Amino acid sequence: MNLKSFKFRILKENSLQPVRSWFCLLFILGLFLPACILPAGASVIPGDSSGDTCVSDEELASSILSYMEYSYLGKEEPHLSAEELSLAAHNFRHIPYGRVVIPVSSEGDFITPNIWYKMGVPTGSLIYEGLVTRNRDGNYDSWLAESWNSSKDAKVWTFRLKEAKWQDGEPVSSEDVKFTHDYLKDKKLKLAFVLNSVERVECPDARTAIFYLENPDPTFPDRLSHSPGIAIFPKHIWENVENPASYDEYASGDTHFIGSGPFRYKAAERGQYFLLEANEAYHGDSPYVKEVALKLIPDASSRLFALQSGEIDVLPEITPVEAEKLKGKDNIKVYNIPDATGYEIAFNCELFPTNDPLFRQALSHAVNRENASNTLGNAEPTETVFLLPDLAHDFVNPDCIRKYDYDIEKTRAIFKASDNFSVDSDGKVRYKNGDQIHLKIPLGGKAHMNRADEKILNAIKMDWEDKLGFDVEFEVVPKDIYLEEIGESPIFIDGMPGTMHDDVEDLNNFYRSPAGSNYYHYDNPKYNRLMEELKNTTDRDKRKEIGYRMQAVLAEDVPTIPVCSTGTLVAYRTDRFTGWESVMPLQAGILDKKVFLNIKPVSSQAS
Amino acid sequence: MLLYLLVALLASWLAPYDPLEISGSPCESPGPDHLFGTNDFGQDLFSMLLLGSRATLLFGFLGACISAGLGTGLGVFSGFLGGRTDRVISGTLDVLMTIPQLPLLLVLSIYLRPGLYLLCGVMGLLGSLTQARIIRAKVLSLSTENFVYAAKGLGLSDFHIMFRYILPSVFPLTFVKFLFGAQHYMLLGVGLSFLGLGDPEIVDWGQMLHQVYSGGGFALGLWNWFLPPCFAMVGLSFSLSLLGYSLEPWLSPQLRHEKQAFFECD
Amino acid sequence: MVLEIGNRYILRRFFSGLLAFLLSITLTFFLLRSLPGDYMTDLLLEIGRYAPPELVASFKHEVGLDLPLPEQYLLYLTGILKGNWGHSFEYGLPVFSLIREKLYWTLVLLLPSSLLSAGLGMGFGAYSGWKNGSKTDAFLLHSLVFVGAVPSYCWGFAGLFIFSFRLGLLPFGGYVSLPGTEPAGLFRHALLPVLTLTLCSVPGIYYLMRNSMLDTLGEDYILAARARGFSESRILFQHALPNSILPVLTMTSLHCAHMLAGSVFIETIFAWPGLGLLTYSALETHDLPLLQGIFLVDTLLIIIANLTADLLYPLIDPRIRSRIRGE
Amino acid sequence: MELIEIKSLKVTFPTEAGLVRSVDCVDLQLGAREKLGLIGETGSGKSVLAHATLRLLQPDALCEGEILYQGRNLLDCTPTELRRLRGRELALIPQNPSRALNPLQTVGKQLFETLRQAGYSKKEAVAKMPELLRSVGAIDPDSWAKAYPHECSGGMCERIVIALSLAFSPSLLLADEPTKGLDSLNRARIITLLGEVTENRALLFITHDLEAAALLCTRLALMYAGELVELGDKAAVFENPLHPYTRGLLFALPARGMQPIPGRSPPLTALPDGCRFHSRCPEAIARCRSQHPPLFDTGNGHFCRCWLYV
Repeated sequence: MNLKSFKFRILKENSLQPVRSWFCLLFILGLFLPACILPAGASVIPGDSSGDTCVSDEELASSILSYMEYSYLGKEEPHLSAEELSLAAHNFRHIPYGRVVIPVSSEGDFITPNIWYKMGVPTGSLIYEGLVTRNRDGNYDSWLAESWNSSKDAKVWTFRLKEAKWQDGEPVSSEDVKFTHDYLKDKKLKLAFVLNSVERVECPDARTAIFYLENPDPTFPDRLSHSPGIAIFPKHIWENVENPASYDEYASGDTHFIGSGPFRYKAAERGQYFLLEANEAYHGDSPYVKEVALKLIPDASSRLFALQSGEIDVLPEITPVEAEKLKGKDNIKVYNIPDATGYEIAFNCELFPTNDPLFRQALSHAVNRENASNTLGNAEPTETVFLLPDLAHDFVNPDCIRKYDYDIEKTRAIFKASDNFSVDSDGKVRYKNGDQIHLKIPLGGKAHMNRADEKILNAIKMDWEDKLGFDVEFEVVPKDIYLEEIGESPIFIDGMPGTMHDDVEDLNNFYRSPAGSNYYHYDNPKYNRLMEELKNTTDRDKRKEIGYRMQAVLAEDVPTIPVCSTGTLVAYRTDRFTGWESVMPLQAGILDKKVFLNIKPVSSQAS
Repeated sequence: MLLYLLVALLASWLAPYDPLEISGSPCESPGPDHLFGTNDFGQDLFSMLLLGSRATLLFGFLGACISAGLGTGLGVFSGFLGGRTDRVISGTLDVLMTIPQLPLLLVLSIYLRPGLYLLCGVMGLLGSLTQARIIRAKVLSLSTENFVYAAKGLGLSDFHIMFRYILPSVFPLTFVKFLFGAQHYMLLGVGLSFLGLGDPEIVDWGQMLHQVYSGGGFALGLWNWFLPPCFAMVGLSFSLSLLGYSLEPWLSPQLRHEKQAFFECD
Repeated sequence: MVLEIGNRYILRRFFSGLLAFLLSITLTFFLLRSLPGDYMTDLLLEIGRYAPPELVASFKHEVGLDLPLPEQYLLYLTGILKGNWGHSFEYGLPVFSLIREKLYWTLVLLLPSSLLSAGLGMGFGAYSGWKNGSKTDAFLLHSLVFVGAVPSYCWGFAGLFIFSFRLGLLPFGGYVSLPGTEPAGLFRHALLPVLTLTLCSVPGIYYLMRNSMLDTLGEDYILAARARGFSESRILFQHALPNSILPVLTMTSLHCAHMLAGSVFIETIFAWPGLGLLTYSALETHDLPLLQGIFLVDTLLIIIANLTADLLYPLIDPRIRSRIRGE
Repeated sequence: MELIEIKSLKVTFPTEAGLVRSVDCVDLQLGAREKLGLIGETGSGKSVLAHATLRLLQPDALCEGEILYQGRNLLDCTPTELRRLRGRELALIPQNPSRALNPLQTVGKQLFETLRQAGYSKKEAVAKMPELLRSVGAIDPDSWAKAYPHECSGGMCERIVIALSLAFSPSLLLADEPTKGLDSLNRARIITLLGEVTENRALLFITHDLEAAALLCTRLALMYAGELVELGDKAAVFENPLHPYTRGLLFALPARGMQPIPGRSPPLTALPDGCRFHSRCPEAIARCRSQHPPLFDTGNGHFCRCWLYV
């Protein structure tokens, strides 16, 4: 019955020609095409009305010169407008001027002192300050602390504070330091583990704070200054906060974000922007820029658009591909902050076949670091050292550098000499019984940005498979079980945590305490003894000497093969602010006090 | 449509490279070696596009299959048997339908760390709820029709009636819903991968878009990287929905009586 | 009016809504807790190798992750009834107030765009159905099928690219500009995301409306009205439109509730700090309590939309009204 | 002069299955106050004829021929002219009365609107409504007016539809199967009602109900597969049916032995050559198969389309 009525069911849709639908499609696309062909109109930099455009010192000098020439010699008119001259004067006389806009990718990146769940105040915070801060020379800069020293056994650390003021006018006192310590521990905040070794803090006077440690700790300033570092909080505000877990600083009225840093809170719109202004009462040199705006742009593409259109002035943490493509654009410059983050091929020294030191040594020669770094685009090859020379400086044992250069022949030679392996005529390495060497390497899923580890492994895999005849297989492992997975894998790639390789103390990574284990399942009694010795040594030269010996042991055992260290690529607009490259922050991207104290507005000749 | 299916089937022969293999240097421009150039990883985009069609199509069609099949089954059962079965099933459907789909999918895709098939299954399951409702309504109206009474009068078993009489009548509707479902799920699947929640090992267009987008290819104007998956997806989705829309009036009962009144065919 | 519909009907609807809500609470709770991988592992990855076990334990205790599952469930349930939806791991703020704040901004987008899309979709759909077979109808149908075939984020990009980047007409996203920059009001900020959302939901409503219109036009009372010599516009506005809007209305209210979920893409692209963006960041950080909260709010909104539709329907359709009364 | 004159009317619909010839060369005249019964089985083109008369067909329907209403060709009228004629002069009582009422408006509202359309002022319309409802047999007009269509029974709906068509006091009433689906009691009432209300009007009564037609009409026209096959006075047709189809219909009546006509009517897209009834005709001759019979005048205004009456 239905079939018959089907026949009569004619509908008008069917009479529509299919051609017309394509016409519609073209029509819609046609609407957008003109807009795509038109030149980008957004090259005008917004915000000039508020006086962002400035001149540099040189320009000021030359303009004054030409003005003098005009006045005294009757020559041509000066080039600069009155406004530009006044801006130049601002720079010259160090009066804060202009606003720099930086994108942040998530709300968490706003400098909120949410000390309960987050890692604490970032060391790069512009509002809050710690006692000391580490610099790239392996030394410390003073921050809130004017000077510091330790007792001979490195158990008592005394900090002498600067004469600083909180941004609400209260003086910074040693009570605040003590309060910060007590507060973190009393409220069992996440950050408390940094201060675990501190027994108590004493304040003999308003500007002296003394930390008493349970064990000697020659690197205590290191602990305080980074990963993640401790910032000092104003006691008079935080002592009223019972439960930091639900303390909402945005809603706290006049006591918004009171710190002691070079910038102070000006305005904020939750989830939109965070605006800071120069703190004129700062105890150090006040910044050249008047305002710093952190703007939330969660989307990577939007960030790039914003940089190109001048909405933002600087874009940190871009990918190498983005850097490559941005280099050609007008008014945009890209630079690399060599970083303490790196990648290594780590071994599990207990599992077969990586429990054989010869195997590890042999593979160390088979890593083409040059190649691997190139695939990343922002990386520098690091030779077989377990501390980064860039950061650890003279703590690096010179004998260990270039010990394992890239040489497949050497690899083959080591394998040939080994009892467990054989090398056939093609140069392929086999187990003694003729089996192929099979390596399964876990990859951390999408956990790692830009899949850098995958790129590195891909570069190395070719050598290992083609030249050595291994069978290398990657296994993508979800982020949350990755840690378990690498515990059971003989070979894995590891991102060297930032600033972990800058001090001999960090060689602790390879130490096996009587109770615990380490990442590499590495256990060398000689090394462990050296480590214990190091922990009880405070003398710098002695520590260096022990460090050398430890590195020598490691170079022999090769629990890991450092491959390369990466940097943070930053793009900035050249027509807005200058001085980005004058300071290379140690970590935390460019959101570093030192960077923002150094940048200056530039003049834009075009305007 | 057919072209897409063909490409998906023949992808492995057509593709010049393994899509995951790094076959060139990063971000090459289109050229004879790499038809659409390479991505930031050095993988061949043309091969990725071809092989990506597989996962994308599979996602759409599998999801739609599950939702259409399950939904039809449930709907027919519930609508035809009536009584308590119906009340239980439709009550459950009502309650389950209020659970928002996309958020649940997002949550699941994070926590199930899913294979393609699992996600398809969940999507299909959720989609089958709506489908079941539509089919049930249709079956309800069908069961009052004379031919069903007649069949009942003949003493045919319920199952026989369901399979021989009801199922063929609802099939056109199911088919149209299947087409729309396929489009919907395809877009959804691509959307999930686009958010970076897909299976990292399986290449699909959503993942390609995700890579372009998070890799900045879009903002930097790398058209060869961005446009092919975009156009492929839009084209497929457009053709699917056109097919669905043009078939719908033919197959669905909704617009029937427009002219029927005049011809009075019984 | 309410009494006229019948209390039993309302009660039953309400009860089924409540049931659905409870179900989704239970579902999410057990699903999320029983699956491998919880927040702690992520946290450990973040802290690296430093965090001592006692800190982890105290953290777990603080969040209540160390209790047995049924107990956690009970705590959670009572908490939700009390308005305590837990604390976000990532933000450290109570989930409830966090969501409430974000919901406001989402609604700022959602309300105008759902009104717009309902209006446009119904308008176009009615016109298209009324002029069935005409060139305008064909044009509308095909254009909107195409619009609907393109995913929302593609339209988002296109809009961002053209209007913000190329033409520089509209701001890049967010709802406020930095103080002191160009005077871009909320309207200019919201324009693009609202338009994009609208663009993506118009085709669905349009197609429903068009079908419904075609259906209605085939009805006898339209013919009868014509036979009585009513003018065309009168037939359209008095007979065809009210009757064809009915079935679309319920679908539209649901559609709008589902737009909420769809705003994940749009809000991420336009940096609009609403629920969608919150969902996205909660997903990225595996923020369990927050995800659950968002999921609950989504469910709640859909239930409310459902209820509204259910209650609205008998108010406008006398047939349903008397059926309910008959029950 | 005749009130309405249909001259060789042809209605065709283009479909994918081919051209549907719903109405094929129909000639009919109807005088003022004349009551004509149009009889035929489902699909014979009766309703199409009625709708064609009011020009209510789909725009893609092709109408040829002439429909003269008081000398004016309706097929040449502009839409505005048509609108003035519809309701006022020519009123339709559609099929399925329950579906011919807007389900969202009360009966009273619809009646009110129609009365307003007929030119009454608001006050007049309100006053006229109960009167009109009473005239179609409502005992309690107020409660009728408050009811929604779905709350009314089939007979009630039918009455309301009749009331709606009477609102204008038209000169011709086209009743499209008003007795369809009613029980015998209601059927009788409706027929009586129709008889009453058309006392001063012409009526085109479309039905497949021979008995109802016999009660109400003075002349009968029989349609088969889009054609008129017999036309004549009631008495003549009933007592002396000429066409085998008419005879078949009469014998199918319960009172006359209930013998069904074998076979089915042909599809309108593929009409057979020759007489369209020949395959089912017990008296078919060779000529019926090949040649299409014209309408023969057998005298006394009795026409028949059959080769038996050459």
